[in-house]
Amino acid sequence: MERMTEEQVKTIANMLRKRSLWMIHYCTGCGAMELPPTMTSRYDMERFGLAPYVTSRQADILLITGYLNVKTLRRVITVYEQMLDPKYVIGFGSCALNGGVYWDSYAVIKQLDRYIPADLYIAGCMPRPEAIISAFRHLMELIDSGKADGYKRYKRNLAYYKENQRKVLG
Amino acid sequence: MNKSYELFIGPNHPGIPGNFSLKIELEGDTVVSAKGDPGYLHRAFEKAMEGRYYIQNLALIPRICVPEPDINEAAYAMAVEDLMGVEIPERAKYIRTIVLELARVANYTMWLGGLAGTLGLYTLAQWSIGDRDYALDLFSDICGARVYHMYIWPGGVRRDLTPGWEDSVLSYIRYLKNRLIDYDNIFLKNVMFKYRTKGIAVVTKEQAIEWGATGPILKAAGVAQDVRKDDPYAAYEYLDFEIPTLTDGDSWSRAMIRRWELENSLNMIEQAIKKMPKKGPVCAKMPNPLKGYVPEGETYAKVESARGEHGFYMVSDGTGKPYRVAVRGASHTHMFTIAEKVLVGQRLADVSHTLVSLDICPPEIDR
Amino acid sequence: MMGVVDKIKELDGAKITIQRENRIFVDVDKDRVIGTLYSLKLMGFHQLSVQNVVDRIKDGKFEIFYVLYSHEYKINVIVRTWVDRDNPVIETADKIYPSAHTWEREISEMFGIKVEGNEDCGKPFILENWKDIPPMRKDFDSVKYSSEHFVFRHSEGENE
Amino acid sequence: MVKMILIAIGAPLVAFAIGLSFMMIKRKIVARIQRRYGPTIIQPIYDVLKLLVKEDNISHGVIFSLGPIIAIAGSILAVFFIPMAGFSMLTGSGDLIALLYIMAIGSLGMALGAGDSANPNASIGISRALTLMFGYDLPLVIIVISVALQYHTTNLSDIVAAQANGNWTLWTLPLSAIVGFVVTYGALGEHPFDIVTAPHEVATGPMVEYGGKHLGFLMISHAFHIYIEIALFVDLFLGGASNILIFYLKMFAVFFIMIMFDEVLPRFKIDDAVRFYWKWPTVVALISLIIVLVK
Amino acid sequence: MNMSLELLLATPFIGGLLTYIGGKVHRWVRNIFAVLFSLLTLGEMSLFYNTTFKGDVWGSLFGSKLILQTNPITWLFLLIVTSISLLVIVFSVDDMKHEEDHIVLDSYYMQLLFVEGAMIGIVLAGDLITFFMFWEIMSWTSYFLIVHGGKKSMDAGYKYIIMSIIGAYAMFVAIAMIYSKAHSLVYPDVALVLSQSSPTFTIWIIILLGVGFFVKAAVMPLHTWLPDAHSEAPSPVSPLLSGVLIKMGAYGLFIIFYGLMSANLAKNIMPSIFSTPVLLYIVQWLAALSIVLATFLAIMQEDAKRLLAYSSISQIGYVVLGLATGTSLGVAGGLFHALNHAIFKSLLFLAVGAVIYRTGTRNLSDLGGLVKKMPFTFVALVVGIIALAGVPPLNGFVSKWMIYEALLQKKEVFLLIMAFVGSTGAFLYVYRLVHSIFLGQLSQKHENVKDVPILMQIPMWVLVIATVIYGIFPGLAMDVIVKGMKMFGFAPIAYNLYGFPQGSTMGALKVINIASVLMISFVVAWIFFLLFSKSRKVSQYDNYAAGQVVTPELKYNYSFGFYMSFGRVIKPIFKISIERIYNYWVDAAKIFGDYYMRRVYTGNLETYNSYIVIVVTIAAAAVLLGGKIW
Repeated sequence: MERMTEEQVKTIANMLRKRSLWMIHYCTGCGAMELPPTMTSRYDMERFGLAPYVTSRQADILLITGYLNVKTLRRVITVYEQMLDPKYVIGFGSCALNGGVYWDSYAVIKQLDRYIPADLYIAGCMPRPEAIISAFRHLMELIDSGKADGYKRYKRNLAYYKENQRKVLG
Repeated sequence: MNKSYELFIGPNHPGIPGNFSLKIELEGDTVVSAKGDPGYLHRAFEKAMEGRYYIQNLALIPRICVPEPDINEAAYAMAVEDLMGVEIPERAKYIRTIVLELARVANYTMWLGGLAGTLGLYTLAQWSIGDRDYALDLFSDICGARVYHMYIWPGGVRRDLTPGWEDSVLSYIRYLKNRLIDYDNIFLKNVMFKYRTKGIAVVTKEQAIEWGATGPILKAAGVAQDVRKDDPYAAYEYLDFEIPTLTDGDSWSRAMIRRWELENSLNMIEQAIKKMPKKGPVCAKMPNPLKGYVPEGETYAKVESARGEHGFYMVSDGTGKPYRVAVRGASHTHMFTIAEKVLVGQRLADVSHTLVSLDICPPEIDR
Repeated sequence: MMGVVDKIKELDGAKITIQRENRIFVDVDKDRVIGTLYSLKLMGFHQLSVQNVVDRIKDGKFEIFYVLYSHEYKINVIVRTWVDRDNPVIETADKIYPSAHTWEREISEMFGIKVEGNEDCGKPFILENWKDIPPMRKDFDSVKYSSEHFVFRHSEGENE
Repeated sequence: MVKMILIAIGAPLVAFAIGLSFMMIKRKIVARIQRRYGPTIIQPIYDVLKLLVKEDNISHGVIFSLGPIIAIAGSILAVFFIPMAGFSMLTGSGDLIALLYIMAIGSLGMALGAGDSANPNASIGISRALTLMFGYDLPLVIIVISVALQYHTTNLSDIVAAQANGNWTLWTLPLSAIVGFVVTYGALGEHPFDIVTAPHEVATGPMVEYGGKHLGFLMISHAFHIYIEIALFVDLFLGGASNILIFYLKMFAVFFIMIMFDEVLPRFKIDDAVRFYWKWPTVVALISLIIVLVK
Repeated sequence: MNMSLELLLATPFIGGLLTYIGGKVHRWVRNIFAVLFSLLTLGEMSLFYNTTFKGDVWGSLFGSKLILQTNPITWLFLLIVTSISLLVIVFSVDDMKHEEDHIVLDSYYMQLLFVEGAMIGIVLAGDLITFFMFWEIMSWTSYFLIVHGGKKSMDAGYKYIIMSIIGAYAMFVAIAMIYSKAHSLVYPDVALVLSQSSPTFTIWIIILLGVGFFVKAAVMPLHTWLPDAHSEAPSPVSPLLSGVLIKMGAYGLFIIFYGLMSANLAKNIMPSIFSTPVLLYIVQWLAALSIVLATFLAIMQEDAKRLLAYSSISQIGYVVLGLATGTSLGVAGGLFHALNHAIFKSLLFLAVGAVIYRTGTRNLSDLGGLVKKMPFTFVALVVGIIALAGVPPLNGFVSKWMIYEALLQKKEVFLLIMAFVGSTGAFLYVYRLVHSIFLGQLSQKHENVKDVPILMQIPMWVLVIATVIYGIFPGLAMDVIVKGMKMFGFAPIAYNLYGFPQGSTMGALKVINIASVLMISFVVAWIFFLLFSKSRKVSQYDNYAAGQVVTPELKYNYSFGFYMSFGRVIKPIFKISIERIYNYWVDAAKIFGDYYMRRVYTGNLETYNSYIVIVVTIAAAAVLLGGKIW
């Protein structure tokens, strides 16, 4: 009985979470260019309860909008660790996925999920607003089914992530 | 006595236009020193370009400046054409002009939204960025991409315009001109807007020249300098346009300059569409990009971006890859030489507004 | 307009190449570059568009160029000078062109060129915690560095 | 007695519901002004509940956590002192003058909490909030005095009763009502007085370190705050109401007109805001006060 | 009964001397003596609760009888004097421990007790000579107390004593004028003379006496000595100065307004505005200006004690404003505010003193984040500032509310607006105080700060409890005040233990309801808060810094120029600084005075003490034997 209620609470919580996703106002790369259109009148992502919020404490989603420079990675990790559970990470574009056109650059990291756990990637360079919104919808489904557990993975495999981060950041 | 304290504006801060960090030291609410901290968007373009063929670099260069990528393509193409001695066809010149001006329109509408946002008027931000989106639709009609077009390339443009595109452009211009009246009413004619921007972040004529300002900052200070007039490229020499100037050099003047330029650009597109040869090649005959070598030499190609002079200094050693490409973004000077000095003595409330008013574009700085 | 070109031609120890009607290359010795820049500024070349470096590794030299522009004459003058790769030291131009200050910070970081008189050079600017040789030098292999420091994604599958 | 307890429990809940409904409506209307579709109407409820069920919450200390709690407690307290559609729990225990101070309890508690977050952004935000409060308090006090003198009482219930039969203060003291309307903007932190939380300047100011349930509490207290400010305006100038529906409609009318203006105005700078309040609203309020005195 | 008034007056003086002598034996003897005697004074004082006693002749001078008297109003002031003195002395025991020189300390305690005795004398005085004599003793002993604070305090003390002397001369002239007419200085005789003399004479007397009291009460424009003196004095002395000493000015004003000059008299000899005699109306305006301008100045201060000092000017403005209204409610409000201000201002000065004791600085921008290190002091300070800001349910609110209601009834709206502005302005500076000291980032050098020792905490706790009790049960104080005011011919006001029913006021007040509802809603909100998942405590360096990392080296604390933007708004008001003009005068006086005064004031404390003792002894002898000599 008790277990059941706990389960139910979780379901309700997830239902609420997916309906109100606040993303942090951090443009890590050029993918952020397609966020203003997504936010504003034409695509209006507020329809889905998504809104930009300023500080790391207030937000639920961290958008890695495009490539991640080593110098930025340090800040992204700080921001990610300051965010409150449950928190989700979306990798934007091919650069976050595998380095993209910057495959040979000395400054850009190649795989986001070695450093912080990504719940979702959006393909393309750069992803169109439609793709971004569809990714958000997908994330909502993941949250609903409890599969968006990047923050749990981060806690579980903290040593792995820290090791990778240390290697790059020195 | 600890008089001052430090505050970070950015990278994770709405007051910074992009991924950039500004460390300001304040006393009370007055800035006593400002230090920009770039590098958050450093992707080593200049290094990467040395390792790729000229044609491959086309995929990289639009990403140097995200809000207005086309200027990079144009400057790069012009540099390569200059080294190879290629003259591009008439129709390509006009198409380039239209695309560049459309990109400028897209940039200015976005900028207007940004400025309104820093002053707390989110309604205009919503409107103007929404209207900008229709310009991106036009781009996607001709090249399939909204933001990174890779449409202008050495020798001309990549492919001809889609049929009926001119009409869509013209109807967009009509639409936007109507909307501009609304923008003016809500924002630029707003008493509060004047209140917030008059006398803020003043760059006088002497300072602007001494510090090497370009673009709207220089025009707002009273120097009529514009690469499109002084060193015409594409089809600008055939078009009739004025360079607006004001003398105050404050934030209000810069906003007004940009507002006029926005209207100028719309008029120029109309003119260009009218004057453009209806038929003809859009690309000069170019050698096979993988085999064709660019002759040895160096050149400096510059275009007028929304922020000022945007230049490519290109050195070729006669092989298929550029030996060295140095990019000159207007924001580089505007940020470190102008903004850091202008911000001193400003109020905290004006910091982000000053940055947007000077139109700092971080990717251009970091490259 | 010709007047200013003539004046440029009279600059001491300068090799003048007129590439186009409004683009002039001025090649000078390392010692003369500040003087040349100063004379050019007096002539009306107020704007330093870009200052950067080309690594002429075959000659063992760094080529430092300053792209200047005059609002009055609408002419670009590109001043070039060369320093040894082994001991790259230049003198700062930020007293003449304030915007040179930041360009010099950048080139000193990216090429390891020492700029005398610019106290900010040597402080981290764009890069952070950089331990390798300056990255924009020709002998720095970006691909090698990146494959050593970063892990590429090879095929599908998570890394955990 | 039972009725008393019911009112005691019900009044804050109704106030919260009204405030929340305004938050909902506001987002929708603002979206429409901005040519957007806007969020679902109950979006603020999702937001608050989501914040409350966050798994992880951070605190910088006891005072940090107490801030939102005091904010809510102070708001609930103020609710009891404002006659709500005929019910007025405690208007006999504190009058209009006391209410002005009671309304400050929540803000001051919140200020203490935000100060404890050890963030200069929060400190600047509070410095601005208090300065703004000082700014709008001057005209507010003047209009409160003129209303009190008009009806020879500082008891809000009596003031509401005196306005029965459509004899609203709005008609008798139109100048004061206008000033009251302008003051409500500042008190609610609507544009152009959203200086306190200005994201582009101080990164949401006092709320900068608040997240999770703390932020949820702050949103709840904001709902109360909307109710308090507008209900006070309605009671002072629009004659209160005898039933809750009319009361709500009156409040809604005031709120609706407010949003219509606020979305087309950029933000003031803080000292300009104070100068503004000490210039025109004060002068107009003084004129109105002198009219009352002479009458 | 007769003896006990004199005993009450003598106890602190005797205690002072014994303390001084005890100091020669051991420091603990001295400390215990000091505490014991002030406790004894408090005990004796409490016997007079609800007692009225007129005319106890204890000597005579120049043919005028010297009289001690008591009534509920004097009891109120006695309560302020004796209780705060006791708490200050208890606080001093630990706070002044760092002082190495035991002579300094011995004389310090003696002076404290002497000041207490002098103030008791002022309050008990039934004639102007007694009043003036103790007034002078108070001025001089408090001057010596101020100069304990070190080099800077010498200048502050100079300013203080020069202005005091000016005030005293004015007073002396007035007393001489009265004496020349009446040949008796007992209050009823004086009142009789005033009512029979020409209006010009009466007004002159009032003005001259008023200047003396205005200086002491620091009403603008005679306030300039206060910020320096109160901030430079040693931290335990500041509460005595700010909480108690300036109340003597208020008491003096009360005596001349309502003791020497009946309400009818004032109305007869001068025109009235808003049914207030014009002189009182001017006093009201001066008080209101004090409130507003001092509030503005307090907002701009960077020094904790200076901030509190300016706030004292502003708060004493409320007292004077209330006293000068002339209505029962207003005067009662003024008197009550005098009590409340004594309580919360002493509390604030003690709390700030505790912070100074631990950190060694009172510069607001050097402090910050101490809430984690000094929680008790924090609570004390917060209670103090809430009371000061006049937020219910603490005591400052009730008395301010009474003053507002009184002004509203009289339709003195402009004064009311100014009083309100001062009170909202108080939010600004009190928040600045608590924020800069206790909130924000903890500086690294204060890593090891602890809370103050228990002996310093006890006085604060006592005051905290008093603040709450007088806030929730204003009736306790009103019992005394209303009864006392009846003797001065005021109509009684309706009140009960918890506040005021509607009737004599324009609105009703029942503080207990506010307090209990606030408490209940707080508990409800807290329980609701606890329902959700627990919070995890993070360090102050784990903080939003736009993505950057906060390090201890980073100056990440906003404190200096907290209201700089507001300062820009009010700047035009302060273009003409009153203080600058005064400073010029004081400097001139100093140059003149230095030459002569250095001969007398050697800078040696022993010498000073002997002066005080000699003066007090001569005065006492003169008075006791006076009748026989003259």
